[in-house]
Order: sequence, then structure tokens, then C-alpha cells
Amino acid sequence: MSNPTLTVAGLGVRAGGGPLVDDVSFTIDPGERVGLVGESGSGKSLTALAVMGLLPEGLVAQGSVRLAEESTDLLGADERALSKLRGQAMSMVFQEPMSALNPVMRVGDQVAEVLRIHQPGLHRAASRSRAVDLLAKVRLPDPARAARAYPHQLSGGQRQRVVIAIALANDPDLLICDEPTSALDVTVQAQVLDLIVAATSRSNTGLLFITHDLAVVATVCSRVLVMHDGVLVENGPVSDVFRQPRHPYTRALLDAAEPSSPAPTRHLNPTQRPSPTQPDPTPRPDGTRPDGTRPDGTRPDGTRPDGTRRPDPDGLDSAVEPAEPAPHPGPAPVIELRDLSRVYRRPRTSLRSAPSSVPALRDVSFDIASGQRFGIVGESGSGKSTLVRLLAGLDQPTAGSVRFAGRRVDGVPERRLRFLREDLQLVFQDPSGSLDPRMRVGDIVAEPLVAMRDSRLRRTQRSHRTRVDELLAAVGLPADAAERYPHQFSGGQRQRISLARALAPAPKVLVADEPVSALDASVRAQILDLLASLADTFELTLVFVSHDLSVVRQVCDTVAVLHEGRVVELGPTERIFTAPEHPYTQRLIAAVPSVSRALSGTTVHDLTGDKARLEASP
Amino acid sequence: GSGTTGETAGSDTSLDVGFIAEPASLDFTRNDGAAIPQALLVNVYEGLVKLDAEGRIVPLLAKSWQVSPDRRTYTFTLRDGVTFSDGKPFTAQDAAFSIDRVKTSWTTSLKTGMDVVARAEPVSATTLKVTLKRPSNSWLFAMTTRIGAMFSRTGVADLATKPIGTGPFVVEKWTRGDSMVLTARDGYWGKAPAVQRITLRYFKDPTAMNNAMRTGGIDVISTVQAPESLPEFSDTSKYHVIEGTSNGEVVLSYNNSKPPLTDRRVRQALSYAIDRKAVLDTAWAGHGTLIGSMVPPTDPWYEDLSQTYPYDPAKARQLLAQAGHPTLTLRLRIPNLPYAVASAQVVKSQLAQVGVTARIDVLEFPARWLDEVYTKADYDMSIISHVEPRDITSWGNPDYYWRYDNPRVQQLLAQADSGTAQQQVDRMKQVARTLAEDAAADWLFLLPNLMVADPGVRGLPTNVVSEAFDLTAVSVARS
Amino acid sequence: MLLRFLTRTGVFVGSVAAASVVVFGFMAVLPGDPARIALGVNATPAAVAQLRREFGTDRPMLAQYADWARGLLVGDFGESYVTRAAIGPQVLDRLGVTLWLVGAAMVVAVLVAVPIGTVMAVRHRRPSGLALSALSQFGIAVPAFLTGVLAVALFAVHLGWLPAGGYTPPAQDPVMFLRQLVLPAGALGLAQAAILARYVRTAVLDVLREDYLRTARAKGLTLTRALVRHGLRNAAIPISTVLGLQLATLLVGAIVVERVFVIPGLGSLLLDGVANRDLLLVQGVVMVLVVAVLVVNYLVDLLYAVLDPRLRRAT
Amino acid sequence: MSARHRSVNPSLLAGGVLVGLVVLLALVSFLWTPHDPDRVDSAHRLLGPDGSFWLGTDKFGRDITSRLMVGARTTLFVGVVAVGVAAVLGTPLGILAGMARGWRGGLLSRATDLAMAFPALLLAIMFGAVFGASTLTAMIAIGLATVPAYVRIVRAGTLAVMSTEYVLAARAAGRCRLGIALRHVLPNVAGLVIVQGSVSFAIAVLAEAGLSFLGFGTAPPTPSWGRMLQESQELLFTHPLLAVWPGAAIMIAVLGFNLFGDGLRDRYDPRLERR
Ligand SMILES: Nc1ncnc2c1ncn2[C@@H]1O[C@H](COP(=O)(O)OP(=O)(O)OP(=O)(O)O)[C@@H](O)[C@H]1O
Ligand SMILES: Nc1ncnc2c1ncn2[C@@H]1O[C@H](COP(=O)(O)OP(=O)(O)OP(=O)(O)O)[C@@H](O)[C@H]1O
Ligand SMILES: [Mg+2]
Ligand SMILES: [Mg+2]
Ligand code: NI
Repeated sequence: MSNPTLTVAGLGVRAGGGPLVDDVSFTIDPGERVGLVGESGSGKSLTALAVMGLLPEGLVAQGSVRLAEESTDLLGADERALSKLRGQAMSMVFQEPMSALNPVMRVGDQVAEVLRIHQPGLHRAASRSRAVDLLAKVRLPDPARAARAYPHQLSGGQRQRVVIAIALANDPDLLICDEPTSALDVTVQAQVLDLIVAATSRSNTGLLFITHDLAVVATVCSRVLVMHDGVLVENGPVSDVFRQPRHPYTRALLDAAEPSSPAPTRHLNPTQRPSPTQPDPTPRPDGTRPDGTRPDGTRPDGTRPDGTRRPDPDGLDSAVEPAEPAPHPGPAPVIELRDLSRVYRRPRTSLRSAPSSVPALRDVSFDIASGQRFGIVGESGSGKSTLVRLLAGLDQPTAGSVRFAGRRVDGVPERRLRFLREDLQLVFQDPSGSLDPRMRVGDIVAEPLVAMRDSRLRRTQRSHRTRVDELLAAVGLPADAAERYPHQFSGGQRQRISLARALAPAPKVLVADEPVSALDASVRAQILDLLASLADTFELTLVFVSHDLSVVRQVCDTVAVLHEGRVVELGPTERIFTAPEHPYTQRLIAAVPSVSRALSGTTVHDLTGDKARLEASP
Repeated sequence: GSGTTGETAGSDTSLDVGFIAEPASLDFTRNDGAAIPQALLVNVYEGLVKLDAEGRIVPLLAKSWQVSPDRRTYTFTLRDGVTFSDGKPFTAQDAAFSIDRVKTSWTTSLKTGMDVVARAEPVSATTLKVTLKRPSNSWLFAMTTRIGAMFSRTGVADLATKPIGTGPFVVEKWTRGDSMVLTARDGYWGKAPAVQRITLRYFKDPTAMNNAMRTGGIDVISTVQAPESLPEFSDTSKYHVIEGTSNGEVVLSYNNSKPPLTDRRVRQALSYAIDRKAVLDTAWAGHGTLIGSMVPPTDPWYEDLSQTYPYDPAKARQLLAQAGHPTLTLRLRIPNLPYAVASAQVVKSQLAQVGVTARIDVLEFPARWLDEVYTKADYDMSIISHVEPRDITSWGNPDYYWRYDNPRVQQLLAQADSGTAQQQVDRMKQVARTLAEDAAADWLFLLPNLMVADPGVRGLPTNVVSEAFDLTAVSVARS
Repeated sequence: MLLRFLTRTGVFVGSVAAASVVVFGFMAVLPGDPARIALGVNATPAAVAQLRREFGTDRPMLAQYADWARGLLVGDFGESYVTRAAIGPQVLDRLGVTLWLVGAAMVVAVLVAVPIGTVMAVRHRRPSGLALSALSQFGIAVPAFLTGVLAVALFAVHLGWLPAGGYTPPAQDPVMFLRQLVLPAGALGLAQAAILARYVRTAVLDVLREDYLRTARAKGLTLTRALVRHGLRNAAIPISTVLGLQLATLLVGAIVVERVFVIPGLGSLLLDGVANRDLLLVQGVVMVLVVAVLVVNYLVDLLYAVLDPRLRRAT
Repeated sequence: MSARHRSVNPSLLAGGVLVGLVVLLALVSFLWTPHDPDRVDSAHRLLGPDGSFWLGTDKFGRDITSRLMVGARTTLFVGVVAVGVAAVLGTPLGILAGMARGWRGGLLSRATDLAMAFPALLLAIMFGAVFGASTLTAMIAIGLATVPAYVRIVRAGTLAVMSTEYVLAARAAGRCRLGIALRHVLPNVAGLVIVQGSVSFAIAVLAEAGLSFLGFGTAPPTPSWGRMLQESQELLFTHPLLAVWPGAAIMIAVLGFNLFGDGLRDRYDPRLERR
């Protein structure tokens, strides 16, 4: 066995107080691809930064870090010595492609710079042409032109390729990637992952791949390290770890990441019905039971009393209408969209060109029936949020119409949308951004009540209080939450507050715009469960927006696929997932990595779909 | 300043003199303001007569003059060979023209000084006859001020920037906001000045002027505006401090038409309440003279009246009580000038001791002070220094800002003007005494003429008795 | 790029026009009759009326504004009410003096603030950085005129190294010009430097937190070189904004410093004008000061596009 | 998270102590001063510090300690008026500019930019010329001249708040625009206003000193630190202590408010808050 490329022994990182990373040891062999997974805040990035010697100010590392060729311990080395190694023997790709490049410097120069730093003799012109070669190697279309571009002129995926080109420029022995694809769409992610794998195997580079997505690790890496609270809890070949997780934490992660498939349309079990023993203070039942568990049997933290997580669904609930909604058998549709278009105008930036316009939505028409769980999927920029804003009357369409319960929503000033506000409420993506940091939770939840001065719910300040308490209980928050401020809650809890607020006016329709994409996998599962159970308890119609196909699959019975502002496919969830008709849907579904498929042999390259077609349309 | 270093006395010397007030323009026929005659009179423009250092009227462009027995006709014999700086000769025609022009073209109210003139006629090239409507002593005196300045008949087109006079200097350059350069001219009729080039440098800030003096930026501080700083110049090997008197009576004026200041007892009480020695000591570092009426010691009718109202707060309280004003609030509206601001604070503190509250209101000078106090007389008390020579005559004008209407004073002043020299002195003394007894105002002190000069600078005027800052006799001696 | 240039120019021209209305309007409501004031207290009423006719101040406001604005376009600011001299050349003359002072102060400020601010940011947790931060706080807390007065006391009066004040045009005596410029520019510049250094610190701290700086270090640049090669140009964008805004402060700070150092600049012209109620002159000076600030902000605006390619989008 | 929050911010602490000192001086001066601050006494002129006159006397024989104490009132008055005028006008205008849509918002920000070109001291000098030099007019002018700075800052804050999801949520909940302005925007920009306030407080104190230097500031005999500094100028070489006391007082006040503002800024900096 040859010398390992990287040897990390007893690595610890501490701030002023306790350790953030503790006693982490592992090795990476030449050409080996090692995944490092764990939740947000578990210490993954700090581990990587400690190896690179790029820890933020105020943090100190102990232990030892050695590279194959270097005899010295990197942790003891000074900035000058480290800078000789960085970009040469080891290099790193960061998460945010948007900000990792200097916005005021041409891309080609930024690539050329890394060459010239480590090869002082290299001529400017030579380094420029080498940079173009490198850009070509990361399959950037028209590399010569890209080299002259500034970062803002490239898309996120293209930028990430540039960063990878910089990292690979000097054929490093070790490449560290810190969540290189979490900011990218699945289809782009597949291409970037493919690129990383191809490049590292070509030059036998050791790879440390950091992500919170187990499926990606399973697809990319041969060995996996699992980190929890700054400690390595698992270290072994992917197939072993993922098939037989030893640590409960790994098991929990796996559970959350990979809902047993085929995913059902509902995760309801009989206990979700309101308990008849509990007095019902409102027309709608309170969701909390006396033992503190929620109707689905989980505790507010998402675990069940027996310590397991969400059980396998036991099929369809007989009390619920059929999964496959007939075109118009039941009640009339709640929401009707007709030829809906929305074009954003950007201010003109040049005299010669007309002001640019972005068609965010084009001729979208569909109905959502009462009681339906309607999913909308699509990549970033496909128009999902635009659609949601139009639905909620928060924006005006350029053309077409939106009707709610038969009444026009478009073209009506916001203050005359009372009927809509009473019956349709929103939950947003960012659990912290959607809560006013300077308002008490109680006031936040009561806001729709106060704002509407609802005649139907005409209440005094006091009864607002009781209503707020009910709602907080329904979403599984402690009663004293009303007096606290949002920042005193975790991400998952904040999203529960959002939910409580949305439920306040007892709406008929709940529209959720990516409500879980900012959450960790484990918390995500809890919120999805809660959403599903609340929808059921309160007999809500759910409109659920996400870019994450697996999430939609867990929650919705019907799915619309948006692509560049158009609905390219619409139908029952299972049908779309098992037999997608539109090529875009097919590509989308293929690009989603999954642990099980990876374990059964799917490679990164497979995710990218038909290679020839991809290269043709960059 | 720096130019003088190392040079010997001779025709090539130069001198830098620091001043506070800069002229707004060079045309005193249309612009008021003491800074213009200060720079130009005697130096650039000359009159028929001028005041000497003791305040006597002496010949200048006129060699001599005769007064007719009825004292209404003055016959001046003019000097020969006098030329203007543009080369034109100065004749009796020019003199008559200049006198007439005051009445026709001047816009400032000082022109009234010429109202008494009936005719001015050139008799020959060097003889001028001036006929007055009535005898007037003040007319000949006025001829020493700016209205007596002689202009060329062909040189009044651009007075604001190009003054043309018969004096030893010409204005070579005027950098507004900074300095004015006077250079000695060829062809001056009298003794050529010892200094070729005099730069008048203008400083808004007294401290800046002191610093310039200490760093060699200037050779003379024309008037020390911060007497407290004089100890900085105590090194007699480097500085020469000149202390003389000036015309500037610092007057605590009362609005005589405004109750309760119409009551003589109230005014007297105020005068008793003020310790003028303390005012002088604190406000002007003890430099200056206590006077007691509107007459500086350089005037022929000067008498020491400074003890008319000795400091006596008890008496002041008693008089106020008699007048029915045991407590009193008065507005003390002053210009934002250093001596006024300093004096006002002392006055306020002293008046407070006798139950009089003075509310100080600092007005921007000149604009707001002139408008509100001087023109509209919207004030109870004010403090300002009256710098015009022989300005006691203003007490004869009932519309003047102190609104003092005393027929006896008016009559005495008229008699003094038309009487003989002896009568004039006699009547003027009576006026001064009347004013003092009447407590028509309180004369806090007379501003000193404080100058700091390089020890080598000679011939600076010790006393300021006229409107001019006479630079003609200045010389510089350097080792 | 061209579009940006045109819109900015449009905004600039509009602002100047609006500024002229504001300045004129303000002067129009100033109490006090220029003719009266110009003639002084001893003026006769007839002379005042006549002068008012001469000045044209007896005409309607709109006509006066139109005249004035038309004059401004060709650099004719009218004639001073007090001296009857043309205001334009005078103002431009003084502007030249003030620009030297302000320009030199700006240079001092930048030369001092950029390195110090950068060190403050890079070492913001170390004693040296904290000491510099504290020092800059003190620098901000001392009024510029006090610095000036003390500098004169020390360097001119006590040590005699430099003149206490005054101004000599550079064409006349370049050495004297420079010697006289040192203290005022220093006094004015250092006060600004203290403020600017804090902005530089913030800007550099922001840049230090940026991902691209980490990328640069991951490439193999040391922190210092990464900062110089990648950081400063990015930091220059917010700093140039501050510089533009500081110019307004500097121009006004110059009023005070000109007084301390006896410099015949715009500041003393303004104060004279105000004192003499030479309204047209004040109007002209204020207009020039305001336009100077607008011009600089306009230039800074255009400079952004040079510094930041994101603003040069040509598509 | 909370542990890091509880640790006291050193500049907030230092600023608080200095500002507290100034406030304390001002408050005590209402009840007691060692001597009558305005009492002129020619017998006790220009004394050095001693048992009775702790910091000595000025050229009028007035007690410097007493005058400094009363001067603290002027300083606070100056700051309160200037900051009050600026914040009361600037905050609503800034919110309006941030919330107004279309050309109205644009016009407001253009007007703000233009107003920024009229520097504070300039306005104060012109106000002084029109309405007479007094502390009040000077400070109203300084306050007015600071309004644009507030408009800018508040507008930027408002724009940030308006683009958050919680405002979207409030709209979805049916809040009217006024409700959003009062319940969401105002509380969230309040931090910015407070920070800006303490900084402009410092600026106002400096401006008052500068104006007093030019003769447009506080009228005598009301003690003001700026005026005391100006009066001490002519005695700089003979009695330098006279300049030291007010100079130090101004520095302490400005330093205090600046540090306080910096501390508050750190407190409210979202970047620091998020950690
Ligand atoms: N500069 C710092 N000072 C103090 N604590 C820090 C610092 N940077 C990170 N931490 C803390 O260290 C812990 C580990 O952070 P790290 O960035 O390594 O997490 P991560 O696993 O990469 O999470 P994510 O998936 O969100 O990127 C977290 O609790 C974080 O709050
Ligand atoms: N206010 C706006 N002005 C101009 N363009 C906009 C605006 N809002 C959205 N767009 C553009 O409209 C398109 C659709 O945006 P939208 O926010 O609906 O996408 P999305 O599907 O929600 O994406 P994401 O998953 O990133 O949230 C994008 O190209 C976006 O850049
Ligand atoms: Mg991380
Ligand atoms: Mg979206
Ligand atoms: Ni007099």
C-alpha cells in the first residue's frame, strides 16, 4: 500500500470555549474519493478548512495533518509555507459558486493566476492560453470567450466549473470539495459531480467530498465519514456504512434522506384522526394530544415515543378521497389558472438593446380542486415563486387570470382581497426570513387575525391569545413560545411558527413555497409530516412548491412540472415518477441521486443522462 | 515681511502690516466702512489738509489758507507741481471738482458734511476759494476726513478697483481676501517714503495675525484685537509694543427713548452699577483709557470726566428703587466684535449684582447690528466703539440710534460749530459734561491704539486720531 | 455603459438645475435688502432706490432667476452688490485655492487612511489593530480647527519649520506654496483620514469575509498578497462612495481651516459675502460648492463602472 | 449563541461610561456648581487650578469647572436638537422613500442625493445669517442637513425589510401598507436610526464647536465647550490649560458617542447577530 495522500490524526478545532471539532482522524489514499457527511454545524467545513490552514480568525487547530510528500505537519506550518502547498499540492472548491470568484477580475485571469503563483517562470501569455485549456477541460462552452468574461456573466454551474478549473490547475494530490453542488440544480449538480469524478480519477487525485446529501456521497464516493457534533461517528466503505449503519445517528440520517420507496402519496395512519377524548375548543380540532405527541404519534422533535422515526406508511387512508383526482367529479376547483403569464421587465442597460424582459411564466393553465395536494416542481428560476405570488394576489399577471373559489384574484387591489386572505395562507421557504425578528411569536401568529379584523372570527385581544395558544399547540410548540422571539427557536421550530401563523385564520388552502428546502434532512422530515397531518386534520387543500422531487413525492398526490415558465407535465405523482413523458421530466428524475440506486450501481455519469444531448445544449 | 530680512534701509525695502478689517471695495464715495479710508487716505489720496499726530489740522495739498472775517470764505493756496498717479497735474479745478462731486455723486451719508458748502471755485491754478453757507468749524475738520480727498477730474471712472490720488503710494495689487500692496510711486510731490512696498495683509482672526507676527509673516500688527495675548510679545529684542490712544470710545449705549431708560435715574443707576475699571481689566486686559464722556484725550476739549459715576452698587440699587424698578430686564444687543462680546459679559455680570438682568443678544456685524440696532433702534442697550473723529456731534442728532433728544446739547453743538476756536472748545466741553451728567450713555473705556512691530520699524502713528493709517513716515532699519 | 453614462449625466444635469433653484430660492428669502446693505448705513434712500434699479432687484423673482441661471451657463455669476466686480472670476480664483487645499487634504486622507484602515482590519483582533482603532477614534474626536491651531502653535510658532499660514500661488513660488500647504492640508486631511480609516476598515473587513478571498488563499496566495491583489480593488468601491461624500465635508471643513491659516479660498469669500450680505456672491459661492460636490459624486458614480464590471453590462 | 451575546461589547461599555459622564455633569449642574458659572470677577482672573477653582479660572475670573458643567448641558442640548430634528424628519421620509413605488420613490432618493450636496456647516452659516446666530438655529440647521443621511440609511433599511419574506407574509396575512410600515419596517429600522443617532450626535457636537469658532454658535455668556475653546485661543501660549479643558471635554463627548454608536452597530449588525 502506498503512502496515503492525506493523513489527519487527532484533529481538533476550538474557539474560545469548547471544541467545535474533536479528535478527528482519517486518511485518504491517492485516487480515493472520501465523503464527509453530517448535518449543518457538525464541523465538516471546519475540518476541511483546518486541513487547508484556512481556519477563520479566532479558531485554533490541534493534532496533525500531513500530506504524502511533505514531512512537516501542516498545522504547525506558517502562512508562507502553507501558501506554497495551497493550489499546488492541495486545493479546495467551495460551496458558493456565486461568491467564490472575484467579481472585478476576468475569469481567465483568475485561472491564470493560480498557474503563475506556483510557476513563477510562466509567461503571462502562456498562462492565459493554459487557462483557456483548463476551462475547456472542465467543459465550459466556448472557453476562449469564457476566459474573457467576468464571473457575473456566467451561470452558477459555469462558475462552479471555473472554480474547479482553478482547483485542478496544478494537478493537486488532494482536492477538497465543500458542498460544491448544494447551490445548484439537480441537473447541473449531476454534470458538476461527473466532472469532479472524472478529473480526480484521471490524475489519481485524492478527494475529500463534503456534503449533507447522503445520496450524493453514495454516488460519488467509495468511502464515507459521518460526522456528528464535531466527532467522527462512522468511517468505512460506502456500501458497508449505508447498508449497515452502526451509529444511531447515521441511521437517523439515512432514514431522513431515503424515505423507503416507492413513496406513497400519503403518510397517514389512523391515529391522525382527532382524538375523541379531547375537548375541541375550536370548530377545527386541536392537533395535540395530552401526552404531548402529535397526531401522527411523533413528538414535537420528530421522534416517536419508541425512539424510531416515522413509520413506513401503511397505505392509503380509507377516509380520504382517491389519490387520482378525476377531472371534475367532486366539488368545483378552488383555484383556476387560465393562460397565466408574467413577464418581468428589467431596466434597460444599453442604448442599443431593448430593455430585457424575463418571461417568468408563460401561459400556465390548470385547476386545483378542493382537498387536493398539489405539487409544483421545477428548477431554480422556473417560475415557481412567481406562480405562488400570483396565486396569493401579491403580484399581478401580465396576462391571464387567477380565480379563487370562482372570484377573480388578478386585477384586484390588495386591500380588496379579504376573501382570499381568509381562505388562502402562505408558508415560505426561509424559516428565519419569514418571521419578523422583532416581533414576539404570539404577535406573529396573531398577525393575520389582527390584520383582517376578521368578522367571522371577530375576537377580542384575549381570544386572540387563546387562538394563538391553540395554534402553537397544534404545531407542537410549547405554550410559552408566544412570549419569545423567533431567534430563540431552531430552524424547524421556526417553520412550525410559520405554519401556525398560516393556520390562524383557519384557511381552506395552504400554499407552501419550498417550506423545507432550508432545513436539514432530519428536521425536514418532521416538518413534512406535520404539514401532511395538519392538512389532513384541518381538511386543507395543499399547494406545495419545491425543487426537490423526493419531497414532492412524499407529500403530494398531483404534480405539475414547471420548466422555463411552462407547465411541461401534469398528472398524478406516481405516474410522473414512474413513467415521465416529457424529456425534461425524464432528465430531472434521472439526475436525482439516491442512496439505494447508488448502492445498486448507479454512477455519477448515469445521473447526467444522455451525454451527447447535454453537450449539445449547455 | 520675510522680504525685509537682511535688507538695509533704502529705497528697496518692503513692509508687511497686518490688519483685521478688509475693504469691501476701494471706493469710499459709494461704500461705507472704515477699512477703505484706513488704507487709502493720506497714503493714496490726499486732502487739502490733514490731522497731525496731536490732532491739529495742518496743511497738506494746501500750503496755507485764509479764513475771511465772517468765517464763511476759505481761500486755499495749493502746492505747485503736484501730480496724480496717472501723471495728470493737480489743480484748483480738480479741488473744486472733488468738493462738488461729494454733493453730486457720493452715496454715503457722510456726504452731508459738505452740505454747508455754498460754492467751491478755482481762482487760479493754485488758488481755491470755498464759500460756506454759514460759519462751520467742523467743515475744515471734515476736510481732513475722506470727504476731503482730492480726485482727478479724469480719474474717477473706476474708483472701486483703480484709485487715482496724489499720495505717495499707489495700489499695485489687491488680492481680495488676502492682501493689498501699496508701492511708492515716482513723481510724488513731497518726501518720498522710506519704504518702497507696503503689503497690507488682512486677517479675520486675531490669533492668526499674532501667529503671523511671531513667525515673521508680518512686521506690524496694526491693532491688537486680543490684548490678552500681549505677553507673547514681551521680548523687547524681537518686538516693539506701541500703545497710544485712539478715537474709539466703547460706548454702552442706552435707547434714550425707551422706558424705563427715559428715566435719568435708571440710566444713572446703570452707570453707578458698572465698574469700568473691572470692565477694562477683564475685557481688554487693562489696556485703554477710562473717559466718562464722548471725548478722547486727543481732542482739544478733553476733560477727565471718568469719575462722574464712581462704582457704587448700593447707590445704583437705591436709584433703581426710587425710579420704581428694583428689578429690571433689559436687552443688551451687541455686535459680534471681540471687545463688545467681552465687555458685555462683564457688564451683564455687574448689572446682575444690582438686580438688573441683561439678556445678551449677539448680532452679526455689520449687517444685522446695523439693521436692527442702528437703523431701527430695536434695543435697550448696546455696546459698540465709535471710531469716527469728533463723533460727539452725533449727540445733536435726535434720530441717531441712541435717540437722545436734548435741545440744549443741540444748541451747544451748533454754537460750537459756528463759533470761534475758543468758543468751540468751550461749548464742546459743556456738551461733554452735559452728556456725562445726563448719563446719556455709559462710556466704558477708550480703545487703546495697540500695535506690535518689529523693533526696526519706525514712524508708525502712535495715536490714531484720524480715519487714515498713515504709512507715509514709516521706515525700516535693519542691522 | 453608454446608457449608464447618459442616465448619470442626465441625473447630474437635473441635480445641478434643481440645486440652482434651491440656492436661488434660499437667497431670495434671506431678509435684508442688498442695495441697502451695499451702500452701508449712511446711504440715502434715493441712492438705495437707484441702486436697486441698477441691480435689478426690483424686478420679479422669476425674471431675476432666469437672468442668473442664464448667466451661470456661460460662467457669468453677475456683479457683486458690494464691490461691483464680476463674481465669476473671483469665485473661480478662490475655487482654485480651495481645490488645492481640499485636493491635498484628500490625498493626505487617502494616503494615511488606506494603509492604516487595512492594518486595522487585518489585525482587528490583535493589540496593534485595536490600538490603531482607538487612535482613529481619537482622531475623529478632535475638531479640525483645533488640530490646525495646535499645528500652527507647534510647527510654525514654536519650531519655526513652516509658515503659520497664508497662500502663495504655485506659479509665483512653488516652494513657498508647498510649505504653506503642508499644515492646512495636514490638519484638514488628518481629521478626514481618521474617519476614512474606519470606513476602509469596514470595507476591508467585509472583503476579508468574502469567499473569493478564501479562494485566492486556497490558490496559494498569502493573506497579504490576496488582499492586495483581490481585496483592495473590491474595497475601493465602497471607499470611493465615502470619498465622494467626504468631499462635501472637506469643502466645508475648509471654511474653518482657511480661517485658521489665513487662506483666501472659497470659505473666506463665503464668510465675507455673508458678513457683507453680498447675496449674489454668496449665491455664487454656494452654487459652486454644491456643484463641486455634485460633480465629484457624478464622477464617483462613473468610476463605479470602471471599478465594478457588474455595472458595465453591455447586453 | 446566548453566551456570546451576553459578553459586554467593550466599545459599548466605554462609550456608555463616557456618555454617562457627560449626562451626569449636565444633570448635576442643574442642582449645583462649585461657583456661579457666569459671575465675572476681575480679582480672580486666569488662576491656575487650586482648592477653590478646581480647574482654574478664565480671563473673566469665572470658574472653569462650573462652566464646563453647564457647558455639558449645551452639548447635550445641541445633540438632542440636531439628532431629534434629523431623526424625526428623516425616519418617516426614509420609510416613505423605501416603500414608495415607481417614480415617487426615485424622486425622493434623487432629492435626498441633492440635499446631501448641501453640507451641514454651510446650512448652519446661512441659517445663522438669516435668523441670527444661536445654538438653536445652528442645531436646527445641522439637524436639517443631517436629514438626508437618515433618509438614505432608513431607505436602505426599509428596502431590505420590504424584500424579506416576513413582509410578504404580512401582506399575505392582509396587513395594509401603513400596518406594515408601523409594525414591521419601523421596529426593524429603529436599530439603524439609533446607531446613526449616536454618530450624528458626535457630529453635531463637533459642528457646534466649529460654528462657535466661526462665531455662529452659542451666544455668550452661556457656556459652551466650543465657545470656551475659541475664547482660549488668544491665551494658547500663555495659559494653555484654558484650551485643554474644553478640548478634552469635547473629545470625551465625541469619543463617547462614537464608541457608543460603534458598539450599538456591532450589536445590531445582522452578520454578528446570525452567528
Ligand atoms: N468562526 C467561527 N467562530 C466560532 N464558531 C464557529 C466559527 N465557524 C464555525 N463555527 C461553529 O463551528 C461549528 C461547525 O461549523 P462548520 O462550518 O464546520 O459546520 P458544517 O458541518 O460545515 O455545517 P454546514 O453544513 O452548515 O456548512 C458550528 O457550530 C459553527 O457554529
Ligand atoms: N422581481 C423580479 N424582477 C425581475 N425578474 C424576476 C423577479 N422575480 C423573479 N424574476 C425572474 O423570474 C424568473 C422566475 O423566478 P421565480 O422566483 O419565480 O423562480 P423560482 O422557480 O421560484 O426559483 P427558485 O427555486 O430559485 O426560488 C427568474 O428568472 C427570475 O430571475
Ligand atoms: Mg459547511
Ligand atoms: Mg422561489
Ligand atoms: Ni469716536
